[in-house]
Amino acid sequence: MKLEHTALVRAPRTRVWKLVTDVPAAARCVPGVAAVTPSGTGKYKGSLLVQLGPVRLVLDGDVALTATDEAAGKASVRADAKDSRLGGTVRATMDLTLVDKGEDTELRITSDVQIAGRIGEFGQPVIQRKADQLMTQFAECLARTLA
Amino acid sequence: MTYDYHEPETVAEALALLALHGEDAHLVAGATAFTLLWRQGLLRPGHVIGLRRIAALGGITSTEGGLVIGATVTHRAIERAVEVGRYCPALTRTFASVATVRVRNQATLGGNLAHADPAQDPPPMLIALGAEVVATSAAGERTIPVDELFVDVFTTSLRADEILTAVRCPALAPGTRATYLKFLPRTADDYATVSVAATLRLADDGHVADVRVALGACGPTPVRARSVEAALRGARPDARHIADAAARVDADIAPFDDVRGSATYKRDMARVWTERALTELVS
Amino acid sequence: MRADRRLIDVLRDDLGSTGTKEGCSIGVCGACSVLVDGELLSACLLPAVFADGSVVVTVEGLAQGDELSPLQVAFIREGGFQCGICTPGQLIAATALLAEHRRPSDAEIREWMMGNLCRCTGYHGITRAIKAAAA
Amino acid sequence: MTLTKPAAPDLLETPEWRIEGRDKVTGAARYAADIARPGMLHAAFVGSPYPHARVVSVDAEAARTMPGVRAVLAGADVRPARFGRRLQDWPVLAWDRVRFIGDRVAVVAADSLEAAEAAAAAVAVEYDELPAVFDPEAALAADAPMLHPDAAEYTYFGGTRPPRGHPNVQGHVIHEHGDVAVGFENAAAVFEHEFSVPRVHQAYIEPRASLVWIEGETVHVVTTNKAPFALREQMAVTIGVPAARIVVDTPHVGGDFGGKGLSLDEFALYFLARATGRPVRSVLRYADELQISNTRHAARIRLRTGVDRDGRITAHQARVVFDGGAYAAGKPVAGLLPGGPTLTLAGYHVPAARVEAVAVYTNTLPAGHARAPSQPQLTFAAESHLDLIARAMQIDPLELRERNAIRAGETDVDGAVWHDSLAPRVLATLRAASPSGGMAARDNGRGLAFSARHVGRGKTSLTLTLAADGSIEVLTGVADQGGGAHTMIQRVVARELGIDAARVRVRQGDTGHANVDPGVGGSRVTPVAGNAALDGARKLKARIAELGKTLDQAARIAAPLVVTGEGEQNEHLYGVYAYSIEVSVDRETGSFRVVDAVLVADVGTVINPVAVRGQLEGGFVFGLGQAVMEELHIEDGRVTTTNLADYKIPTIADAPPLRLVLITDAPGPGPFGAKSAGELANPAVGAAIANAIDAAVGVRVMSLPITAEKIRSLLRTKELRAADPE
Repeated sequence: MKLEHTALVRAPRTRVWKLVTDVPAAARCVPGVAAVTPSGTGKYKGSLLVQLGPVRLVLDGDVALTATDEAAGKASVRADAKDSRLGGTVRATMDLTLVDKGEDTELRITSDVQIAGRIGEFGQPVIQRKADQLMTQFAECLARTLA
Repeated sequence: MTYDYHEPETVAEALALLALHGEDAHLVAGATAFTLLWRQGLLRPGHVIGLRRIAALGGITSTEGGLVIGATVTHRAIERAVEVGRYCPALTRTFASVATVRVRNQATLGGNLAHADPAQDPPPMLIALGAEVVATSAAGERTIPVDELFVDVFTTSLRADEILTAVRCPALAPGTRATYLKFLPRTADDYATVSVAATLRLADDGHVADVRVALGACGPTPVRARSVEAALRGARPDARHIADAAARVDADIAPFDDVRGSATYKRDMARVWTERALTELVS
Repeated sequence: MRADRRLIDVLRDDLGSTGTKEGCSIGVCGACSVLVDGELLSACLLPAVFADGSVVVTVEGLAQGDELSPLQVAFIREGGFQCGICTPGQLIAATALLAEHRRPSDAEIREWMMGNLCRCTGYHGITRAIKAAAA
Repeated sequence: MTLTKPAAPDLLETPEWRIEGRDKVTGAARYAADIARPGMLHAAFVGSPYPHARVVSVDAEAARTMPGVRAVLAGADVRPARFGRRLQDWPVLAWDRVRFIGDRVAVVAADSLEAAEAAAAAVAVEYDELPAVFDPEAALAADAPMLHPDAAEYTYFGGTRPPRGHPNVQGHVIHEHGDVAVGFENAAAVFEHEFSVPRVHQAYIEPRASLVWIEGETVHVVTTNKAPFALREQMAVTIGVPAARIVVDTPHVGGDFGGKGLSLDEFALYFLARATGRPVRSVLRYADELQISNTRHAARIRLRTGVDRDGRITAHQARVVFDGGAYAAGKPVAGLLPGGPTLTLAGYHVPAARVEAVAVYTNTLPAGHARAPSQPQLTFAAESHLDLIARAMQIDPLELRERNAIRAGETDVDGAVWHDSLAPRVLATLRAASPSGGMAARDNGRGLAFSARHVGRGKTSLTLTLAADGSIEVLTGVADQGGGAHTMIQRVVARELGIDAARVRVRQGDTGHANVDPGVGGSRVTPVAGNAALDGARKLKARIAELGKTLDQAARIAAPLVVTGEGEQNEHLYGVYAYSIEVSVDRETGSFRVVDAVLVADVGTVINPVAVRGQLEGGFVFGLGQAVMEELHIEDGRVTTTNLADYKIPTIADAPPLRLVLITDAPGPGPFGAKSAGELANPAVGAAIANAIDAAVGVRVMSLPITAEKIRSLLRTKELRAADPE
């Protein structure tokens, strides 16, 4: 599923760039993320707790900064996670674009989230909504952190 | 992997178990939704607290024009209760329209509400009736309007230490009419594409004295159509006013795409069925 | 009895009573319909502990010895089944229906039997069978 | 063949008492999932989360040491085992590449299903994702991702695999007859339309189940497969065990509708049984049925037809693109297309035609056979197309069909000359049975659809044994998937011998005991197995006559008297049928209801009246579901309708009234003049409803399913256009 989010951050682009490309720091803006630790150049391990009503998913996986182009203000992040109890997987690719807006920066996030296995059988609209919520909160949190 | 199953006989015992096991506990009444989620492996509590043996949670009582329905009363029992039919025939029809007779024989009112599925039938009707739920904790009871119970998909405003123990339906002012319409374009046994519950009372002069409208399957929670209500309250409910009011439902809802229809179609259908519900109530 | 067993698991796996079938596993298809103290329920949705101490009637319990029930006979005569996988559930549901309405109308049959899916008959034979048994 | 009517009430006119009826109404009938063996293990599979990926590694260590786990196998352990009905292109467990979401990479056998599922979740698989393709047209592009680079290694049964123009082609055929160019030149008008049909599932209520164990040298398979002998041959190649050492036993099959000719689990279960020395059972979760089993092909169908001034077809051209999914394994026919893929105007006289059909690999769940393969897709297109032509030419739709219905001596769309045709008679019967003129209500409309389905072909044999007590046992390899095969055999034998049906028992043997049979499917059972039963009964009669005795006397002195009945039906013949359906449309919502339906069907002599009626009524509601509500939603290769709460099929409350008009006095090639009935009722429902909706409210739905939302959207567009012609 493809999702799009935009947030206006009250900070110059360089500062926003620094935060979004600092994966452990940026990950703190995703609600439910537990310790993110480096596992190689541009690669991290982490876990995410997602609550869908009574259902709690613990997604363990890898996050990698797959592309960065500071001049163009573009970065791509890929996350692959698995709930090993359920055997479900979640894969997300996020393309972030920073656009100068005078003093401020517009943050655009285009993400593609794919959910497979038992988690995926839970109901795609519900999952889509959850993913959408997470991304919204992420964008808002980034904006707040830098404001 | 399994769980310990507890069947307390009083609300106090159930609350004590809930306090003891905290997040590792899950409450069930009819256990329909729980069994599905357990079987899918999506829920793995260590303790399951079954409420069905608690006598205080059963039964339907008529109160001065109103109704109190215990949380563990099944859909089927509500559908068949004479008191419910006397209180509001549309409420009977609402419960009778839930899934199939097998599910209605097992699923309970409390379970239905606590599960917070936005496509379920009873919540919009209960909202339109102005019902409230009783939430009981060690600290005592509090009431939550059904309207305020639902927070998100499968999420309620009940606290972790609370048990939904009953639903109170208030006395309806004389002359109040009610309806529940469920749009099922695919098969007779399906979740609604949209559903509309409404109550309406006309003043002696023919103007709308009171109106409440709520919709199911139109967003992450059942929603109250306050814009529609506002447009109609005090108005003379002719066809044009009803159509205009129904068109305002668009502002109250946030449907999403699913196999039962696109968000665009659901918006259109929310309007059509709101108009139909209101038309039925004034005719 | 393990708490997490569903009634269908106990019937089929523990008791070897395989007449009750599991189809969709989510309470929609009705192949696992059983009567628990006379109430029509889905054995795939019911925790087995809920049936503890109750009388459970499955398709195996419908005939009196070699004597088929009127519904069973009518299902054969009227084409109430083809592949037969949904039949145990159809018969149990129809038995409960006739206990409630001795002579059900078409509308009552449709409303009650809506939860028992059949992919073979197009339901016409099932309706005929129920009406014949009720006559 | 002449059918002489006996003086006594004919057995064929007496409603039958299903041979397996008592078992099915008492719960005694056994289905594959009901069968357990001592020491039996349970299997759970690990499926790919990616639509297309390289399998880098499979780490099963954690899973192997979990409680109750007896074996974990990955692709490398079974390599190069692949399975399939005609083309074995589906790996038992993928070792190098996965091609759809759910494609299996590992399997666990454990003491309980829970233990197996927990271990399957703990298998760690590393994938390297590859570009995926979901659209069949896109898969035919020169630079499309290639799904099967190793196609040359695949086993293809029955000669050489036909050549393919693109590596993503599963099967491709072009049929051409007559001078198409001239036909179009001579046309007064040429019409072109495109239709589409989505993936739908057979949605039998019984999920696939299988149990495999090895006893000495023999591999035993209990399964829901409806073609046990074919499975034995396929399995022999897949697992590398001679067919003679494989015994396939098919108990009652809980619904098939074309889907259960393909097996999925048996092969992996064999490897698990070999690894553990224990019986291993697998029962598919319904969620997996909807995500990984072989469905009906989605299709995009472009039709172009030229007609003269009277609406008579002068030339026809068509291109049909089938989405074959990740594997062609489910298709049993030589061309690796769903059966009858070029019958884009079945039942009509088409003097010149060029029809191209192609099935294409995509990274989605595999497609295979489903009740009347190809026909629901093609009939929806053809009969909508003809209605549109009738509308444009201002010719009554029934009249247009009558003008074009094939007559004896004329050529059909496949270039076949019909020596006899019931098409005009079926249409005339429909005209008589279906009210014309005023509708019951303003937004009601009536639509019709006409088509033809071949009478099944094939060859089988069975044995009849006359016992000393005068009873007869028929041993057959024909499985019971609900159509009533065994009862049909019983009645044919009883009628020919002039004895009470109760004296004839029909026993289904496993592949170790019964004679080879091609399996249930393709409308084959009655004309083929029925002829075998008739032949057996005649041979028995002849033997009794040789003895100069009555049957009972012969039984006492010569029992057991054993004969083999052989049946064959190779004539290319059709049963024709037509619907007239009235719908009532709710303009504001687009929803509609079928208020009347008439089906006229040419079924030949009826052997089982209850069963024939059931096949047609059941086919109608099956067809209705697939026409108006069923659709496997697939997003980026992922099925999102994963249960029967989201993938809806009709309930009893959705079954409309149906009037049946049977034409039974035109004998077919089956016993006593029987034809086939099982696939006559489902294919044309979609077109009849689309035509009825157009007649009712003037909008045309060009794709299945015909949903309320589509109708509403078309009505809205029309209203807007009427309000603002600009």
